[in-house]
Amino acid sequence: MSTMIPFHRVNVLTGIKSARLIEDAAEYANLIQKAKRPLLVLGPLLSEWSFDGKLLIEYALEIAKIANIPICATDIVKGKMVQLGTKPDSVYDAVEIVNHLKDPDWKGVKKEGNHDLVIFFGIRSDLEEQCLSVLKHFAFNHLKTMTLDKYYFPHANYSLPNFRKDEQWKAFLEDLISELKKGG
Amino acid sequence: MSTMIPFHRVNVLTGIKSARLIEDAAEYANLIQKAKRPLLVLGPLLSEWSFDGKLLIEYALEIAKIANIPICATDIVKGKMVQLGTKPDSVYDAVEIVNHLKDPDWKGVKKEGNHDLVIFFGIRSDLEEQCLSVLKHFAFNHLKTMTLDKYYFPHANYSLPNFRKDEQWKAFLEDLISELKKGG
Amino acid sequence: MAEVKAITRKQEEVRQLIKAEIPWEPVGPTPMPEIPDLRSWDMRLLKTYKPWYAPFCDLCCLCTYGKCDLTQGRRGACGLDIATQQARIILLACLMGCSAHAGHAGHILEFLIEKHGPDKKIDMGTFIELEAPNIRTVTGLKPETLGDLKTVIEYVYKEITHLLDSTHFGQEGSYLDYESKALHASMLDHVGMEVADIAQIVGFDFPTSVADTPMIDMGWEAVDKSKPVILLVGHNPATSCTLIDYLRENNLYDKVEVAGICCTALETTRYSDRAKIVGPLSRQLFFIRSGIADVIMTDEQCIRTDMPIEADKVSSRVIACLDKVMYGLEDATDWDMEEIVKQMVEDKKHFAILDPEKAAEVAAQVALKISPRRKKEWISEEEAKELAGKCTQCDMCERVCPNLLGLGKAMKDISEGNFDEPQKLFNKCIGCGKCDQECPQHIPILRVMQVVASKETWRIRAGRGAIMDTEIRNVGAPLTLGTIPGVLAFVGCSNFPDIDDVADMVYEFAKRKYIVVLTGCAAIVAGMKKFQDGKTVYELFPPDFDAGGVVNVGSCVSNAHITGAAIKIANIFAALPLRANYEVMADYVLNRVGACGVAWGAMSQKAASIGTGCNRLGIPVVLGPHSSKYRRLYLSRKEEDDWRVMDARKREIVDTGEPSPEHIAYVCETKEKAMVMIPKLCIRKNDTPQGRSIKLNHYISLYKKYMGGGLPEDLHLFVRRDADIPLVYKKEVRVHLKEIGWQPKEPVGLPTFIGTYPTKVPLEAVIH
Amino acid sequence: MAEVKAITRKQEEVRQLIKAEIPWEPVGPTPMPEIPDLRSWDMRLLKTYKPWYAPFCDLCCLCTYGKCDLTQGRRGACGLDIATQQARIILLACLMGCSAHAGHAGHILEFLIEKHGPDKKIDMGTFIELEAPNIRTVTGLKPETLGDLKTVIEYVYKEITHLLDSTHFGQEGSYLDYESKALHASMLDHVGMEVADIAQIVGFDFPTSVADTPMIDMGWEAVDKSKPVILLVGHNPATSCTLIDYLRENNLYDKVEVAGICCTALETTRYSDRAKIVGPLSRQLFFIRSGIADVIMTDEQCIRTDMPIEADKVSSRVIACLDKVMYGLEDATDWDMEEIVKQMVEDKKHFAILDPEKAAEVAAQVALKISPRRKKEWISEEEAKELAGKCTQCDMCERVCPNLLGLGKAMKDISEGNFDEPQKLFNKCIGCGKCDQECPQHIPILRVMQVVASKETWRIRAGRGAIMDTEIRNVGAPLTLGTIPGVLAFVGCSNFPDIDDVADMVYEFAKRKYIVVLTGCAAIVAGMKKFQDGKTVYELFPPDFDAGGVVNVGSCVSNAHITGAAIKIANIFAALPLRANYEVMADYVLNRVGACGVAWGAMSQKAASIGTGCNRLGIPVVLGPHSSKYRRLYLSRKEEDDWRVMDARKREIVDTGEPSPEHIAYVCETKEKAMVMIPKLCIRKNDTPQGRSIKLNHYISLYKKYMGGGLPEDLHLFVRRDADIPLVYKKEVRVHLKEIGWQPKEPVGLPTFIGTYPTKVPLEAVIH
Ligand code: SF4
Ligand code: SF4
Ligand code: SF4
Ligand code: SF4
Ligand code: SF4
Ligand code: SF4
Ligand code: SF4
Ligand code: SF4
Repeated sequence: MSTMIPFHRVNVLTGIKSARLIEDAAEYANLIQKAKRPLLVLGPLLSEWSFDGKLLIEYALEIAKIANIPICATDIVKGKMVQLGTKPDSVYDAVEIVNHLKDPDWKGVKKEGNHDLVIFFGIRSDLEEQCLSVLKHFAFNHLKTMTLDKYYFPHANYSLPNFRKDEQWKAFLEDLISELKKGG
Repeated sequence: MSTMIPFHRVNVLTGIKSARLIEDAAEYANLIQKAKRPLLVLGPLLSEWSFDGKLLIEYALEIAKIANIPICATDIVKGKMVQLGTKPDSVYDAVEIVNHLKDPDWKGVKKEGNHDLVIFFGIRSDLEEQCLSVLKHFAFNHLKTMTLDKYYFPHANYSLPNFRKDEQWKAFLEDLISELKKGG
Repeated sequence: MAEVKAITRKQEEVRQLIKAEIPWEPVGPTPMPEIPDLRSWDMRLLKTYKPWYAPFCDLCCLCTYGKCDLTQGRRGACGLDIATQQARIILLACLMGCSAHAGHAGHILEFLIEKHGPDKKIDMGTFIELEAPNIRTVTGLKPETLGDLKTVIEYVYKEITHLLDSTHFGQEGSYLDYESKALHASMLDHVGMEVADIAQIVGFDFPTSVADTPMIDMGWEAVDKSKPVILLVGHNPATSCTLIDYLRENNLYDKVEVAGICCTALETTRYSDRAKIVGPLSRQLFFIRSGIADVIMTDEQCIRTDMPIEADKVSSRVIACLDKVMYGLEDATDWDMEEIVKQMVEDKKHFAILDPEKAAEVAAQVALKISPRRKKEWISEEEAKELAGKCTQCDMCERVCPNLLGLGKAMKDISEGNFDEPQKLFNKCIGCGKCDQECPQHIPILRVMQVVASKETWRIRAGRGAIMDTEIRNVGAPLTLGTIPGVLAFVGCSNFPDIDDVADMVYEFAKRKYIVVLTGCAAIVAGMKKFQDGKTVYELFPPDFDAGGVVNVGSCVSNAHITGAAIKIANIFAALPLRANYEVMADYVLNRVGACGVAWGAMSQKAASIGTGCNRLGIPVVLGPHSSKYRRLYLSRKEEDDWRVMDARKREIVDTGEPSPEHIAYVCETKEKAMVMIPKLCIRKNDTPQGRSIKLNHYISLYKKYMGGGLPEDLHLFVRRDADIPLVYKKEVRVHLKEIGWQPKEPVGLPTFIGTYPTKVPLEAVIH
Repeated sequence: MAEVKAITRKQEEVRQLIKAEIPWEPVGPTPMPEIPDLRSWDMRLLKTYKPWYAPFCDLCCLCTYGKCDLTQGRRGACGLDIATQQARIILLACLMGCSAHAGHAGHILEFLIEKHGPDKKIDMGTFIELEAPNIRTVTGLKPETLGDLKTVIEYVYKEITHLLDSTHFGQEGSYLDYESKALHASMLDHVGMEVADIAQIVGFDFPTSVADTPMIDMGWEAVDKSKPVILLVGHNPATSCTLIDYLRENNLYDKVEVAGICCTALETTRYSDRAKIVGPLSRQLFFIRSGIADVIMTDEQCIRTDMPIEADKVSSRVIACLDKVMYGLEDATDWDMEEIVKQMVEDKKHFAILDPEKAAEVAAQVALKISPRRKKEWISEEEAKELAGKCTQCDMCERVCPNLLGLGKAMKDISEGNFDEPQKLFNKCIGCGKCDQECPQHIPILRVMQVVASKETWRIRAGRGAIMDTEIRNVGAPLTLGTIPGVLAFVGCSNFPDIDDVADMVYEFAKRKYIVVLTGCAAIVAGMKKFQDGKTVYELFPPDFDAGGVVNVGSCVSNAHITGAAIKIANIFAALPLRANYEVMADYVLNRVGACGVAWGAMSQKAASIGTGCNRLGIPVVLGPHSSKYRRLYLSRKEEDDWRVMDARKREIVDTGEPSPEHIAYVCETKEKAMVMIPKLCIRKNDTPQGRSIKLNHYISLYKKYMGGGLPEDLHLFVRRDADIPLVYKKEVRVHLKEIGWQPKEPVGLPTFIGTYPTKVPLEAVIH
């Protein structure tokens, strides 16, 4: 049993249980497809980050579309989505959505029941790690968490490694998309 | 950069820097032989632990003899050594010896200068881990630490893994001894 | 400790302490309350605003049974679970904050009683009769002298001890009770702050009963490097005021520059408008490393703990003036003056000098002597470029940066002479120096950043202390009716995403005619940005506690005047008795006063207790992203939760379904989102249709501005009747409401929690 | 806060508080000392006994800049380094401990003043005139009434606030200053404990001025399960004494069993010798899970934080009697008695009842009603075997056990009906329940262990409170001369390697004619082992404070009587004035009183402050292995350090080269090694040749016994002249000394630190 040091040191795990580190897009795709009611939680950094001009929010929306995952737009993400001509399934801030997710009886954003896999993407890493902590400690019985950000998040159930280069991250996201396409 | 969870959970690392995990006796032997002034710090558990009748203190003494490492007998170890017809090079408790080792100008047990590699063996794991913490934080500039106990010690520089079975540990110690013999 | 007897000795003693016989108001139910006395109010609050815990550590390490793993429902060796451990840490934090202010209050009180005697009258000026709303409300005592304040602070000492007691191994086992204790500690924090600032105003003649206090020069460039410079760092004005007296009396004030960082700067400028404010906490290390300060005088709180080490790097001299922070320095308090000066000048030594007068004289003498020999230059462009050029883009700085900033790009730009981007990054830097420390190339990053650090100077209005009763009378009605959309308090530290954020928010809301009050580092940074005609918000907006006013209340301890203002509204405007009547005041503020705190860079334990103290009084607080590391928020779930209140007029419980205020301790990730949340948190159930439509107008327009059009998802929850809909959005909103099948509901005449939970307070008590 | 003026208002105020005009002794230099006042003593102490830090965490997580990595010389965002952070945590721990006792003292004082009035005289009995050595020494006040004690505790509240203040972000930057503050907090802890226990002795008529207090029955088997059982858990006797009064007044005492765990047990047996002591903290969960208690009354400190949850498992009922610990329970203090009883009996509810009289009556009523219906059986052998059989030897229990114990082997043995080894293991178990919680097979391990748990009962002597002045007069000379080899204080919690350890050590040293005093859980476990004729140490040895006596002083707060006894030796025997004269008392104790504390299972923050308080007074403390997790020790390095002292007779500084005492806060791994270290730490420089030879005799013989023959490596450092060598070892020692070229040195007539560091205390002050 071992744990990886997160890129941003303020997020260093002080505990025993840490995220399973996954580098294989197929494995990620598989976990996502196995989930009954996944949820994609998007943060404002997605409209700041880009790979040669293409904003990461576009990757996020693509993933949501292919895998048919409802979106929770945190912070001001909804605005960006509207610009891009789409609408989120729900609008809650990061701290609000985890507050709902904590509750096993919550109806979920689709009113079909609480989610069993929550995928975080694009929230500033210290806040995202804290939100993952909430779910790790208070939702461990009913859901799993996953991250798509560039770095390792100890409090998640499944996390990417600390990618040294954007290219690696980009490659992973593109693989993930094609894997999901296959799967879908 | 990643870190292993110690067997005894009270010793879980809460930090970033943790011991290099080494399973290869040759590598250990090499590190020991490379050291200019190693020191072997022995604890009272060595006269409680045994592999089919052979006390672990006998392994410790053998290692000291072959690699010609001075011994610091902590707690009541000296008594046991006397029984076994030998004498330690120094007698200090665990907290005392690390208190000396902290000081780069200390003369060492041989009065030849402070030690550059300190090998811990047979101290109860919570106390041993705390003593390793002292050296990790206050002696990192002038010495390295190593453990020979069955489990992983995060605060050491070099540590064995958490051996599931005594046999694995026994095998390692025996390999180490033969490696040291070669080397010597 | 609440034994219940007919009338116990203890109750008698309390009545004596608070001079119960003086009938300025009837003594309410909870004079000098102890842990259990306001617990039922806390439990009611926590029923709607449940603690939200984000454990920052999975373990507990507080006793030698540990470390204990508290994940997945595990309990520690003492039986503790993770939620209770978080609440315990929160209580500890609030106690550290409360004791910091209480210690400050106790010390300054001692200092001023030494000066003026215990019978020195408390006079807050013509327009302030209700001099101590927190003290009166919590304790039931109307303090008339400095000596009375001592009685109050001793009560705080006692409560702190009992509360700290409960954090010991094997004590409290419920997170709710730890929260109740944290709320108690934090309420007491506002009492301690009020004691401190009243004492300072009375004892140092700080401005009071006046709005247009002097304008102060701010920024390092405002400091005349050519003169000897004495830098004051911390929170306690005993030293700084004594220094200024000394300079004045010895005609040295023209020869010596006095500058301050953090709250001591704010305090000092309340004493002398010639003193300069360098900046907030986040500029402390940066400025110290510039070497501009000849002598650094430290007192307490928010001082670099490595001050002597940093000072040595630039051969500044340090004088530690308070026993809280002595840095292991020799205590020269009893030494001969010449000897101290000699050793500081010649041997470059630092000392602890706990006698302010001696410290002041030494500081001046040393500064005058060493200043001519010290060089104080910013880095040259050439040097900066060269140093920046050593960067290998290794990313180590980003790994350790608490604000998650990478310097690599900036170093590249600087080495190529492009300063615009690095300038932007510097605005995000909170000045901790960790990058410097970690850089494998040993690039002195903070020094390099000097080349991009703004050389501007700004104007800030000196802190004015308490809000005037007269002002309260004017705004009471429009506020509670909602025609003034809200009172916003920007407070706390400088651990925020960007140093411009606070100024931008203040500008936005002042323009929208909110009342904006500020304290501490927030008050400082609000003045560090120029808008039209190069004016800061302090120059652009009136200094009045009124619609569109921007009010610098003062330092951290002045936060008591913000909770005080809320209490004044209940007491002066709504004419509800406040004496030992905390529960009624809090219920009124929560349900009827559209106030919201914003602690955008909250970092310290004091900020934790200040915010939690606001929460107990019913004031919601919006926090910046870092504050998720405080581990606890208070959130509701608007769709699920119970929004019933008692309508005190009709004497019946009404299910409003209206989440107002929705949360009382909340974290936003960006200032844009904060600007959408803030107006919502100003909504109250007692808004008139006109008031509500104004509030919704701001909510909707800010939503459209930052959330890319459309209408807020939860808008329907806040529209009671058609009249609530703002004119400009009538059509759009009506259509939307129709779509989702909205039904109108009766507004509540007089909303209150009283009657919805077990309490000794009768319903009559909230009716005026 | 130490302004230096001719005579300040503040000094005047202090003189009033301590009634300086009453001339029972001249007022010394430090009445009611504040942070800086004893700092120079601390710095002197810390020069020889340097803080040794074993960081338990590499990080700091105390503010929202964090977490900060403090390894390898890194500083946090505030400038803090790892050593300073450790010292800060230590200060926090000592403050938690100090406030726990001060809170206890404040509450019990309030309770007793309510009962007896503030003018209730303090009378400690015929043989105790020096009633409050700690209070008199620290504050300068000679307390004559309960009201005087209030003055004292309010001073403690104030200091706690200022000390806690200094732990805030951006405060103290020196680990030495944090240690000085921790020493201050811990000295105050002994003041608070003294206030508490004097109040209890006076207010509850606890035994005083008597040695042979009654013998008490101990062990769960001593509790008559057939009767209704009320279990008291915690530290505060207000509840328990009230309960016993109620039972007596209503003739229920024959019908109801009253038993206690931890210090409340010790307090209760000081009030009624019919009450039973179940055991120490480490047996709390085990006993609760047996279900034997019908009603559990909790007060404060060292109570399972999950008490209501554990109680539910066996349908015991809980009454939380103090506001420190309310478990989120409904506060029924003001409820109608019948209603409470009804809900507790029928709905199995737990309540908080903060009125001791009501709590007592409810407890009795409920216990009487439910006891008949509850079954209270130990597990059967069959069931135990069956459950134990489910063990898969997975080792999970060992991973989580704070005492590093694996249950696998024990489960195997039990399943096979072999109970001897498991019995030994149970003696090592500290009863936390983590194994239970972790076991994948869901084996109720603590329940299974019932089958091997000793069903013996033991006899312990009731706590007797303060040591008598008369006893001090008798032992003063032999102790300071060394002919009584030392005073050993076994104190603190039950987080030790084995429950037999303390009894074994007490037995060894009592036989050797040391004076042995005990408090708290240590006092309890010392009685839980039988030696010859099935007698416990309390039955085998006299109860006198004299050579070979074994004295149960009482609960945790009775620790003040141990430091008090040391002070009494300096004051009564050596005739040194103590009033506001702490530095002189501490210097005397450190250099001339052969006392040593042993906190073998120290776990709590209270234990940290108790021990650190002993250290400031010059009493060394030996700790068990777990205590390395306190993070800090005070160690010297005998070969390297400076062992010069002033010989007050000759008025010259002498280099003794003698490390006595060698360490003042020390961790041993095994009790065997502790028994070698303890006699060494009793050596003092002023031992007479005869005294020294006696002390060395024990040191050598215990060394030979446990270190396998030979002579101690450092023996030569403690032999001044041939006369110091114990007769039995003359030859061997002489040979050895010759070998290593030992040279005789002059003994020091009157050793003192005064004169070796900057202090206001004149050398005359230590000469009697
Ligand atoms: S206080 Fe409780 S949870 Fe924390 S370390 Fe101690 S036993 Fe474990
Ligand atoms: S000084 Fe600024 S850039 Fe450097 S680590 Fe601190 S916050 Fe980040
Ligand atoms: S740590 Fe230094 S070298 Fe590395 S990226 Fe940052 S500034 Fe450049
Ligand atoms: S991170 Fe904080 S709580 Fe966790 S182990 Fe470290 S110091 Fe303790
Ligand atoms: S207190 Fe200092 S070291 Fe601790 S987390 Fe805050 S900044 Fe870092
Ligand atoms: S109950 Fe005993 S055996 Fe079980 S984990 Fe705790 S100490 Fe270890
Ligand atoms: S955890 Fe349970 S099953 Fe595993 S070894 Fe311990 S007792 Fe046996
Ligand atoms: S000795 Fe320790 S464990 Fe026992 S009651 Fe006192 S503080 Fe608690």
